Amino acid sequence: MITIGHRGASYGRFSIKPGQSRSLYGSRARDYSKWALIGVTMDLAEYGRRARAWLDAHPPTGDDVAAARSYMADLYDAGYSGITWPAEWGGQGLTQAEERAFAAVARDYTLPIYVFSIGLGMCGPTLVDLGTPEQKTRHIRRLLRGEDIWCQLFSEPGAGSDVAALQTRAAEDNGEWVVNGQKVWTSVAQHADYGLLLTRTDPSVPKHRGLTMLIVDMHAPGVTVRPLKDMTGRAHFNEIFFDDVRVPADCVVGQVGEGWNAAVTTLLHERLSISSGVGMSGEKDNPTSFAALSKVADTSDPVVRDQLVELYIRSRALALFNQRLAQETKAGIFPGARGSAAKLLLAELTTFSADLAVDLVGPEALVEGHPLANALALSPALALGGGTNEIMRNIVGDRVLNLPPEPRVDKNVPFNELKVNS
Amino acid sequence: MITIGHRGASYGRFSIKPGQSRSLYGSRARDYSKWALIGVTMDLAEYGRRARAWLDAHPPTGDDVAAARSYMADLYDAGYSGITWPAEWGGQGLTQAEERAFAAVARDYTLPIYVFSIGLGMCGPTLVDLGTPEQKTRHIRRLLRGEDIWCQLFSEPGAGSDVAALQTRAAEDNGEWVVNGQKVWTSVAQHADYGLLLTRTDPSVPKHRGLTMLIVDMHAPGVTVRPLKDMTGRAHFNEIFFDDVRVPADCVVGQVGEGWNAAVTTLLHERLSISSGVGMSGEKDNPTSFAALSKVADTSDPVVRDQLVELYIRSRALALFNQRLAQETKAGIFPGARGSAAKLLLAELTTFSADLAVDLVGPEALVEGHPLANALALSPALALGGGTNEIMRNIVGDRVLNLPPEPRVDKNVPFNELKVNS
Amino acid sequence: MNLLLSAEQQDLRAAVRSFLSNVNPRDGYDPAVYGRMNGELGLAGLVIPDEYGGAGGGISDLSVVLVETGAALLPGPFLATTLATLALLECPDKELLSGIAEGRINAALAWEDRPLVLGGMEADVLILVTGEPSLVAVEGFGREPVETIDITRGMARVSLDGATTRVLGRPSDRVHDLAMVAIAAEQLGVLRESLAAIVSYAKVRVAFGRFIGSYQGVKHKLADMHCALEQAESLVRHAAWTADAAPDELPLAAALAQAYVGRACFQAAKDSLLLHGGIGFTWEHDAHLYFKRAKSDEVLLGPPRLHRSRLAALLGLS
Amino acid sequence: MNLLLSAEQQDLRAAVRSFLSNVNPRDGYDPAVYGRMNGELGLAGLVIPDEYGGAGGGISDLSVVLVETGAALLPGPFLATTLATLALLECPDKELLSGIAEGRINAALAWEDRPLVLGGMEADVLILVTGEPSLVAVEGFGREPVETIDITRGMARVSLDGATTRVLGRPSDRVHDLAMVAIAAEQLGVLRESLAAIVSYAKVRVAFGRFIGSYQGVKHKLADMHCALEQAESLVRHAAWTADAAPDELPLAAALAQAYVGRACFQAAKDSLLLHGGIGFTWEHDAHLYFKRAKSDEVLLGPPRLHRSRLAALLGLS
Repeated sequence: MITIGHRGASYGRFSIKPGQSRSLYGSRARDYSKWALIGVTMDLAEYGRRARAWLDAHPPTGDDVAAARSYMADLYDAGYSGITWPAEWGGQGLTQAEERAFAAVARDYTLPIYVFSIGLGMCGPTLVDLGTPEQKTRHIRRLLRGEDIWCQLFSEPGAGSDVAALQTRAAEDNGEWVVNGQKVWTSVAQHADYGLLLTRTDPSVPKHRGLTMLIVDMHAPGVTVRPLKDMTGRAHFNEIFFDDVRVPADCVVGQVGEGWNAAVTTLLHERLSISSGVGMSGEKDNPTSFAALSKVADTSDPVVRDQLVELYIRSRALALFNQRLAQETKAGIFPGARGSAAKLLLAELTTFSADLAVDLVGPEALVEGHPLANALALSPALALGGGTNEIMRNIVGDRVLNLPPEPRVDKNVPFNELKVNS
Repeated sequence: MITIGHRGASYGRFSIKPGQSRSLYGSRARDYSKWALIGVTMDLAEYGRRARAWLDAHPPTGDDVAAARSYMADLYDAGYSGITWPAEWGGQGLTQAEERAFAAVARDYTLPIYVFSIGLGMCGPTLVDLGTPEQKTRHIRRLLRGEDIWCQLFSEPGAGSDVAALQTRAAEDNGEWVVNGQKVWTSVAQHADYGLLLTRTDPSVPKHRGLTMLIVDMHAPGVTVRPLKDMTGRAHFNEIFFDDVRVPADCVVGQVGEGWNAAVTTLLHERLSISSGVGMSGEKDNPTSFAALSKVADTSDPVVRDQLVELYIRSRALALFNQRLAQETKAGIFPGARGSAAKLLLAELTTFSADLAVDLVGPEALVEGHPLANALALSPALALGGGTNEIMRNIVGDRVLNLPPEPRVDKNVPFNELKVNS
Repeated sequence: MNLLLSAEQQDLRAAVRSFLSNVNPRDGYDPAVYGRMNGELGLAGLVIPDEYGGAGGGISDLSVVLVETGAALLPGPFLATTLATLALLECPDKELLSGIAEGRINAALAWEDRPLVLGGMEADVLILVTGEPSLVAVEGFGREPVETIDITRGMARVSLDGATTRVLGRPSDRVHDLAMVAIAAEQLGVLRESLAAIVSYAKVRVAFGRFIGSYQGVKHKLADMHCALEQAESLVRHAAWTADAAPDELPLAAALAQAYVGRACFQAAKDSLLLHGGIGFTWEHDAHLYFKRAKSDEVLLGPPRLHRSRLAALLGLS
Repeated sequence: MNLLLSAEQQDLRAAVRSFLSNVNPRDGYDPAVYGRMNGELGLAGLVIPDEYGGAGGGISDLSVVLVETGAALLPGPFLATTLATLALLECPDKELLSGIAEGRINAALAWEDRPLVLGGMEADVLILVTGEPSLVAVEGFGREPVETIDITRGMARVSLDGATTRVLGRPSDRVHDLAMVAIAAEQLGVLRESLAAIVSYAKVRVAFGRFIGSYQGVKHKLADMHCALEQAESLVRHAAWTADAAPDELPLAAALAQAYVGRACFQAAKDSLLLHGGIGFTWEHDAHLYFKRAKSDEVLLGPPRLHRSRLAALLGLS
């Protein structure tokens, strides 16, 4: 896990709280069944020492995108980007062991590689899983070297929780796809070179069956990126408008009409990428943490102490749950949908602690510039992004507890006969 | 409102907490549109004074059923039973004003009339609404005089929240109905002379359409009443078994096949009867009340004080809500489904306060015989009876907030093709 | 006890609601709007006695208005001037009260130990509660604007250096109690509108082919919010009634209202925002304005635990 | 830190679970069952060192067992003897420990100022924590049975008049900490089974033509219960691990586990009962047994606020 150097970091389809960490290499780091355990034996302690030496010797030179690209290229050239990714496409082809050794060291540093997080965590892994050899050759190495920045284009104003209700159309024309529509909640789109775009290519079949995933060149004519101001007063995300954007036929990821399966792959990587970071680190910069609030609250009041204890209990309960998931993962037990429980708990802890923090500090906490003012305004983000709390509860109920499904009214109805948002 | 003299009082389809009060005359007391405001003018203060004098002069003579019958007869003969019920069938035909004047006085007494509460609160009002003239003549006066005890027979083991899924069959045979099946959660059935019984007379139509309500003689051959031991270790309710019980044709309430409408009428009276009593009185005997717990808890601990304050806040918030509903009702504003909000809040307050009470008092509270041990074991009752908390939330959502309905899978399917509990 | 609105109060509510229907919370303080509000509707003078040019209304009347200004997130110093007015009623000052009633004077209520003052930038005069306790009218005070998360109305950091002060009298605790009732009334409005907004949205927003309000995950939360609203409304009516008709009961009723309604209001605003999904997180949507007003109001007189410990004291727990 | 079960612990769990699958919580204390449990499975001696005839297991092993005995609502004095054993480990007594390991002796842990003793009727010996602090073995004490809402196991009101006492040593706080961990492990089992019961029921019970588990009103509550279970399980594993491997961290971990798991367990048992509907309120159904065990366990060492204030102290808040 590496803490990304970006205040109020956001990624994926939505934002996360500051101090949140995530795996630099997305879910690859935990995918034992595919690339790992190749049998490389080496001195891990030595590997970690060398990584530390390298990181010490290469402090970030700036926090703009150009500096990030340059840093990422150096990181790649030093062998620390894509550690477990297949060597065939530009990864290092090493094992979990090295990945973990590097992560353990890197936790002490703040790497300026935020803009690459969507590519590394979601888009890259999806291409590795589903891309054509040409697509992998074209993109993976450049992605790992920071030459290309990627974003993910799924959510729409009318399709949030219900991603498959999306309305962005891609129509065939002369062997190309012509895309029209709007996406939203897109992180790093303003810097992105490529996007993984989910489109509707057949509205006459039920909604999950008429989708196709495309690789879109974000510099193509007709692509407009507009920052989306959120309730913090800042723009952590973008809206993207597609106006007759032409996409070559060889940019389809997976099969035409199989976009939903491709999206599920991407979202699985997103969720792993989130849950792997949940509660694991970054607490030291969090103004709503128990440690931070214990310093500023009036602990002479026993009721305040009790409130702080509640925060401590919830924080530790979640942190230990995450550690257990991490230990299970290391031991080869895949967390699956249980990661959604961790994400739900973190979302609730985040709103709870921001609320409590303001109560403890009082009106001064709400003055612009106070860390808690920002923390409060950002606190709903995790409960909305990457699946709302309600969606998480559905996932836990359906996939962990195997409860009977909700009756679905939208399963077998052609999309163009379905009730959707306008 | 009159507090009924029965510890751990229970009624209707389910139980309520001790100290709960209810209207002696069910929802009639609030039904302005029909019988009230007939224009009788009299000195209400004098009416109240006379009632007090009568109540002072007639202390209960025992707490068995015979004494209750005798007391009820006296109450009726004195003119204090069925105050607003139509004179035509044996009521007093007076107005809300007298009813309220009597209720205000009667609140200071504990009347031993618990066994009549289902008849007075639910069965009687249903008969007045839907019964034939013969049925009213036969039953209403006897009911008001305490000559007959009534119970209500709707719920079944496989049909709780979903009453209309009931499976008790009534089949026509030689101009009579032959009833087979089982009912449950029936208060006072062990003393009852009559029951309002909901049966399925046509399983080939959707479930709400094949029901019929019958008046059943509880002394008829084939009726077996068995006490149902609940989690308090006592039997507040009964199970009733019907084994080829024959019911004459003139005992149908309303129309054959229209039993659901009749049941809705009854349940409406039940709900009004409950919500009218909610939080209004009886707190003095409640061991989980703020007043009671303030005396026994260690209030030197500020955290305990804060917990007691939470209890106080919730109790007062609900009590004031109930008072507002009562004032609105007096002013002619019918509470409707908002009463379900009050019932839900009381159910939650009841479980909350019993839980808190035990925490405040400690292990001694759980010793058999301690008032809190009983209060804790009884605390779930209100969240289950008269509609679970989930049903209450549906009602508030659907009927107060007018939210869109859940899709119904059971609306148009013939009952005998429907998924039901076995 | 009376927990119902009179016919006059219902008319008042309708008039205020209609007036406020054109107010946008993002427009900031608009003296022209306040001019009409205090002129046509006479809201600034609502609780000011006739002799000072007011309407001589009660706290129950005022709370009807504050519920509506809260629901509309009326920007500007209305609440601030109202709180100052309520303090002035304790130590009446003809000049100030008539000025407020006429809409000429904006005022703000301040406590000696709290430098952040709601409405401090717009205030012509500060009504200061000192530790003595004294109520002091302060003019010519220093101030600088303080931006908070609540963009609909500002605060100021004030300094009394070089200010002109005039002692108005010795106020009772009623100043604080009435402030609690007034803020609870505003919070009730914020709660009501937060619920109304998400109820409306739940009836039109579709997910998975159904209106989201048909899902129990949403419906049951909204039902709980409705329960909170019913209780909050009852508590505010009760507290206002005690202020008018049973002053001995006011301290308990005011602390009770503030303790319950403040929490319930923020919870409702938060849940409303969350149930809106992503759109609720955008700047353009109003959900965050309610969320931020709710939190600002909740801590305005101090955090909830203070109201709760006051309740404990009033209830004789110790 | 290790939060996972070893292969041996998984085998132990399977063995205990299998053994307990035939135990009915309503059957009361059955010495024959205990004989087999302590014989075949050696549970009474699990954490007793080899030298006293035990298996020399750790608290992590014990907690695996207690989760299962909790889930099965094992009747009788198993927890009581376990708590006494944990205390004896602090001031070892060969005779008592070997007797317990062999299954010959039932013991119960008592505190000087608490006359209600879990397992007091079945206990051959009381292990008493006095204020000195001393750990004292007490025999020949007076006792009378106390029925509580938890019918699956009894308490006694004990009196020390005329009892034989023998001071075993000076115990540390670890006695209390280990008791907290042991009870938290049992609570975890009660929580797990409460959830499992309602999950099963929600898959077969029909209302309005659908399985009730398909309603979000039910599903989301069960999801929240699952979240609580995951956290509770992590906290219990962690506390047990500290007892075995990081004793300095035990006090905090134990108070943390008890504070969280006790609450979560009762909430789960209550929600499980409520979501069963009417059937959950009947005597015949087991839901109330879990509900009552959960509440009994929660206050056994004192109400939750005590664990929380202990946490506050351990965290240096003041």
